Amino acid sequence: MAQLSYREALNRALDEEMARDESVVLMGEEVAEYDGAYKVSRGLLGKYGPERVLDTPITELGFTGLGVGAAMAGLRPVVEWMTHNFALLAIDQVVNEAAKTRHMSGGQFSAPIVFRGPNGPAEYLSSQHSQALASYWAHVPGLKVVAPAFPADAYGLLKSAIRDPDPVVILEAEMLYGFKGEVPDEEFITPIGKAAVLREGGDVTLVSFGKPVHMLLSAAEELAKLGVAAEVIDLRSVRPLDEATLMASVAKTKRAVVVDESWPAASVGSYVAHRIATERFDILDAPVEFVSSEDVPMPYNHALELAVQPSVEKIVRAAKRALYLEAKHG
Amino acid sequence: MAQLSYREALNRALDEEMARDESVVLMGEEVAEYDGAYKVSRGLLGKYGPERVLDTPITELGFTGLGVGAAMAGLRPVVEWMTHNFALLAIDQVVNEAAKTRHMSGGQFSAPIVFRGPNGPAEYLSSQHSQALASYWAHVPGLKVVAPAFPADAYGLLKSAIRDPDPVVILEAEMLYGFKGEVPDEEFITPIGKAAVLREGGDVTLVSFGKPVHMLLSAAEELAKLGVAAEVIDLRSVRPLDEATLMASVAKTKRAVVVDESWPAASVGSYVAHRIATERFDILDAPVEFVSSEDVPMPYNHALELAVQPSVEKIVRAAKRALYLEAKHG
Amino acid sequence: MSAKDKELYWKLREQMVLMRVFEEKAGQMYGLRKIGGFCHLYNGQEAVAAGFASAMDFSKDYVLTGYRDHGHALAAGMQPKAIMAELFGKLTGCSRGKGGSMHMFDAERHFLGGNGIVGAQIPVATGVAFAQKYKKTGGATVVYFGDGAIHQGAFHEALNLAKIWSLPVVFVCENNQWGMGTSWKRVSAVDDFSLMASAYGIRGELVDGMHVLKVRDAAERALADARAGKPVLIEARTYRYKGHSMSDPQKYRTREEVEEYKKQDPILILEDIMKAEGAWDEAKAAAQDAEAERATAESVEFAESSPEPALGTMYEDIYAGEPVFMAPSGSPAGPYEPGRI
Amino acid sequence: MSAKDKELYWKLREQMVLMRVFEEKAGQMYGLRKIGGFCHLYNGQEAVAAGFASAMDFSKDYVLTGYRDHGHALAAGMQPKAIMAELFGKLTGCSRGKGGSMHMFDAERHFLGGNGIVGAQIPVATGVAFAQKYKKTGGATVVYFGDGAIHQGAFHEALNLAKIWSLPVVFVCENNQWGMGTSWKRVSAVDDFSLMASAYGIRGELVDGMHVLKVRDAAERALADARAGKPVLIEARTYRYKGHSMSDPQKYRTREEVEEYKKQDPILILEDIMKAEGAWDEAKAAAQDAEAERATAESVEFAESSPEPALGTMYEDIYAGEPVFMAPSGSPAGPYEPGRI
Ligand SMILES: Cc1ncc(C[n+]2csc(CCOP(=O)(O)OP(=O)(O)O)c2C)c(N)n1
Ligand SMILES: Cc1ncc(C[n+]2csc(CCOP(=O)(O)OP(=O)(O)O)c2C)c(N)n1
Ligand SMILES: [Mg+2]
Ligand SMILES: [Mg+2]
Repeated sequence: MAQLSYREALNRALDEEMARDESVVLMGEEVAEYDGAYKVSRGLLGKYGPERVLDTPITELGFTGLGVGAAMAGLRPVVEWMTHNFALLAIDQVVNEAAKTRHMSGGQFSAPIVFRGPNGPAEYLSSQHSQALASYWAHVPGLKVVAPAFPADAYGLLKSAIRDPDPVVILEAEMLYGFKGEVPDEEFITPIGKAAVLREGGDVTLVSFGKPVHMLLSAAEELAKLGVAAEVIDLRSVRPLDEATLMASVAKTKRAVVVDESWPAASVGSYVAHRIATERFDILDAPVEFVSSEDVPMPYNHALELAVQPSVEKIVRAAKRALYLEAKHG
Repeated sequence: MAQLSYREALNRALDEEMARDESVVLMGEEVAEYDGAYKVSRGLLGKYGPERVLDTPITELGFTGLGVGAAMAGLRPVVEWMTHNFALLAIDQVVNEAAKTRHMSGGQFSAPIVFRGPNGPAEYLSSQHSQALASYWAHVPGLKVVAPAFPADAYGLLKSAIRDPDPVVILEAEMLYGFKGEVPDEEFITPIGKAAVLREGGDVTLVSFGKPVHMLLSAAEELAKLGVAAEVIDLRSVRPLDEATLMASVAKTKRAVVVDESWPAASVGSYVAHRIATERFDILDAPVEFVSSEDVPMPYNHALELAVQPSVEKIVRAAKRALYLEAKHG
Repeated sequence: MSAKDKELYWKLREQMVLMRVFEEKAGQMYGLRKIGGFCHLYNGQEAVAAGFASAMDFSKDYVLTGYRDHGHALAAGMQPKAIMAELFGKLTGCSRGKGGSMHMFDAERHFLGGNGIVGAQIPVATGVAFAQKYKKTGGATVVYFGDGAIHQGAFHEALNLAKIWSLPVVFVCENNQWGMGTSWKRVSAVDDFSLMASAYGIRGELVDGMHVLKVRDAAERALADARAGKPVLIEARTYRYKGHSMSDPQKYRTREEVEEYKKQDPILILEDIMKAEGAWDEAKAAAQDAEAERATAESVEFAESSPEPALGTMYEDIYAGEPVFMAPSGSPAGPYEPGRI
Repeated sequence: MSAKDKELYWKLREQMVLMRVFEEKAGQMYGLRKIGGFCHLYNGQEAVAAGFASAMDFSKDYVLTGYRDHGHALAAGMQPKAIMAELFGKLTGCSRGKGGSMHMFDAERHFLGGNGIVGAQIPVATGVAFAQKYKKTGGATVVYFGDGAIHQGAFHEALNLAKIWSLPVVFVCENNQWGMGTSWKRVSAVDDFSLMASAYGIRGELVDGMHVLKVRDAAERALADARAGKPVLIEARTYRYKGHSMSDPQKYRTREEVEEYKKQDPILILEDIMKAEGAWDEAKAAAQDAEAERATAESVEFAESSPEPALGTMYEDIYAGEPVFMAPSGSPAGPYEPGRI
């Protein structure tokens, strides 16, 4: 089993899928000659040529829409957004075209396309470049939305996404591109819509998706030192949501901490917290704790930007509140 | 006290504010010579002239951004989006510019601008024209977001919004433009961030914003026939949220039904339901019920589009579930 | 004149008459509340759709347009029945009652909609052309949009992309001189849109959109260029007779202005040419008119007698395979089951 | 030559030298990790900012640009201290440590940023010009953007708006020939952006962006036009010496290409002119250089010794008056209080 970085895992998935299926093309800003702003597409131009790996002008709306049309006409485009922040310029083409093509045409057309790129804060980038926009995609029927936290899932979910007959949005994390993990050598796909239980425990369920999943694991370690057995769930897919796995866990632990690095209101995290509170009302021993980023635009100053985001410390404290080991806002 | 339609109330607010403050300008598609696609700006061109009431080309991104710049340079622009659906093309200028101007400039600049237009489903418009997009604005710090359900609030909130030093998004409802209600003759403003208790009752709290508020009132009538006293809360403002009023009500009723005409995931409604479940965990007698639109793009067929949305019947059934008068999915 | 030309004339007339008759009927049905919402009629602009369609090869070419799509759908060869049933919101409609007036689609006829977002179809069409080039189909894509839509950023981004990637696409601005209640002159920096082509290094051409033969000529030239990897921008100067949609009182223009344009009606212009060139046949014309009336009446009957979609169909045509909806729902169509994914 | 011309030359040189020295220092500080994130240096392009600024009247004119904004901020007369402190993320920075490299602002100097979204400043600037016209200030707005940004829809929409409403705005495309690692030629349909002006019925002009006097002349003409309600599009052909940002290995171009352009360095070109015209003074030049070094060193000292913002400042500069945040928070800065609105 190879140790691959998240970046390499995505690259391997792209490479394999492009080799497997001629209809897969990759387009976006800097994906070809520059190997991608974050080097996810390294080497693909050389391998598949400029017809299949295309540098676009800076026209998020235009090339996203172009991808949708190409998908309707039979290709399997992978559109890279340099970051999800810039995809706000393209959101109309995702929400009003890609997500609705099948519906508006009464099932005659579809848009099997993948939109991907880094989402969420990196470092020292201030407010326009540090937004976690999962909720904008999770809100919308017609889309599927995944957020891998590990190289193996990055690989398996990207392959699934490319083969999926519907539009799929992938939330990657810049801070994870260099993160290494085991990826089986043999080919596999990770099904969209299945959560992963990363650690079992009976005392409290910690749940998140994407980058903060790593904080959950550290928090679980911290909690173990206190004698608390945390179950850690990586949603992997935020649309659809694997409620079966989630609810089974909370049925056991009776306590949950939901973590989402986005702003709190109208977020995926608050939705998940709501769902748990509703479905597990009868057995919850404490309110579902929700740790989000602060409700503020991201500051540039590094100490501030770290304080704005979820942290292992905040998660541990939330878990302790759920276990009544700490006062409400202690 | 005059009976004004919601449309007339908005028009009166615009008229008064333009008369009061020379820096208020109105721009958008068809707002001038056509009197507005929904006639909200009727007569204003004649009264204030083409320098202050401007028909824009169909360039949502462009004229929204232009409004932001004009606000930064000292004007008080009111930007009308013909509908919020089309504002998806402009969302970058709202989220990345208007909402962050004060922050990114360390408080030196601000964008006192109002973005307004109809939001949510009207009738027979299919999926691109029938979206309730409150969550896209409610998610974002730096914005304020209001959703009047009555002519008096439409008037009072629009006046507040125009005078507000920060960017405000107004969610109007096409189906309410003709709705008539009392609006005091003397000038007043409705503060942003204050909910209204429309009906008092001790058995269950019904809460929503915008158009579905009217369904809450009908549902409360239905429930009264069953001997159930429902308290009806009109949030009016979804950002900020008047948690004080909301939590006080649920402290009393111990039961809540949240209604939101948007899709369920990552919605304002699910956030409100989550907040109630968290803050009133100790005293809730039943899970917070959440009635949203179906998680589907809106179909054109009228029977289908009605079935997709919240209804009085669905709200009554949800309230009955909260009161254990009906089985879980009866 | 050749028999082939004659045949072409009659074919063009047949299409334009069908569009005209169909739209009149759609307007009536709207009045009877059989059709709801926004309904944008194509009357006056028929020469554009007919002229282009006659130059296209629908076995490999594609067409996309905006919400004013009935005429283009008919020109692509779609069945009046499927269009009218869609307008009625019936299950037998081309989009199963999901789309309505603004969202006609037909996979077989290579008709990719029908789009309600002004200008959104322009990048999408450019992507269709991308796929055509990629797959070396030899086909081209024709995309229509209005004088209002041309100001959208989507136009600018798409034309640049089409040029740098040499895509087989023809951009057709149907300048009917009004974007809702706004005269194109009030919101446009230039008074000839075909001049904008120079900003993208492509060929631009202004064509009389009321003259179907001129449109056809321009379409043939443009399609030939497009197939050779040279995108083209056409402005077809035309006029819309009806209100923007059915709910438009049209206070922004005079009756005289409309009447003036009706004197240059595209069907009349073609008939005059046919008469001048000796291709006219009164009986044949009457038969064509009757056939258009018949097909349209049949479409109404079909729509009328077609079934309403069951409520459960609201969950269909969203995802392929097993649906994957987010809770809660609890609709009349059946409650959401947690874990149903 | 006149004393006034001489003074101008020295003023232009002073500004360009300060930009150059400041950027070199910013690059060093980045290397020392005093500055983080994206840091886009302006080296090579100084003539554009200096030439335009010299023609502007900052008592009434405004300027907006993208993320490559240090040079423009200095040209607008912003204090090196405030800029460097912002780069260090300090409370004394012009944006209180909230904005960093991409978001310099100065209300007094009419410098409206600093924008991280490629092209977004173009409509915003058009709105500033709208306010200027509305308030009859007599001022104009200059907005800079790159060869990459020109393809954004925002450009297209804004230029049309500026023309139809006769706004006092000068659109300056700083064509430094690279958009990150992409040569402008690969993604542009035209090879002279000033030609795009014709799509908006406005005047376009291509100017040598390495020649500060030519830039100044073009700026004076453009500003005069703009003040008369005629927006103008300028392409300033220039070159960036450094990587796109500090993290760019620049594999997409050769060292020779960069060296070639450095031979036409804007500061050298101006100095040659000064020498040819007898306006040169070695000692004065040395004094200018020394002053630039001193001001830059001072800015570093200032930034270094300035306080970090307290964590609680994260809640400041978001709303006027009482903050209105959404729960939950529970941050180190103090927990969220439900009802705190
Ligand atoms: C993005 C967007 N903005 C606004 C609208 C509302 N709208 C529908 S049609 C229309 C006018 C379009 O005019 P034009 O492009 O000339 O097309 P025509 O109706 O004349 O065929 C407008 C503003 C919309 N549907 N989409
Ligand atoms: C909307 C958007 N898309 C992409 C980016 C990422 N990005 C930052 S700078 C840049 C290149 C811009 O090139 P150009 O406009 O030529 O300006 P230059 O950097 O040369 O000054 C890109 C793609 C962004 N910041 N915003
Ligand atoms: Mg038109
Ligand atoms: Mg550049």
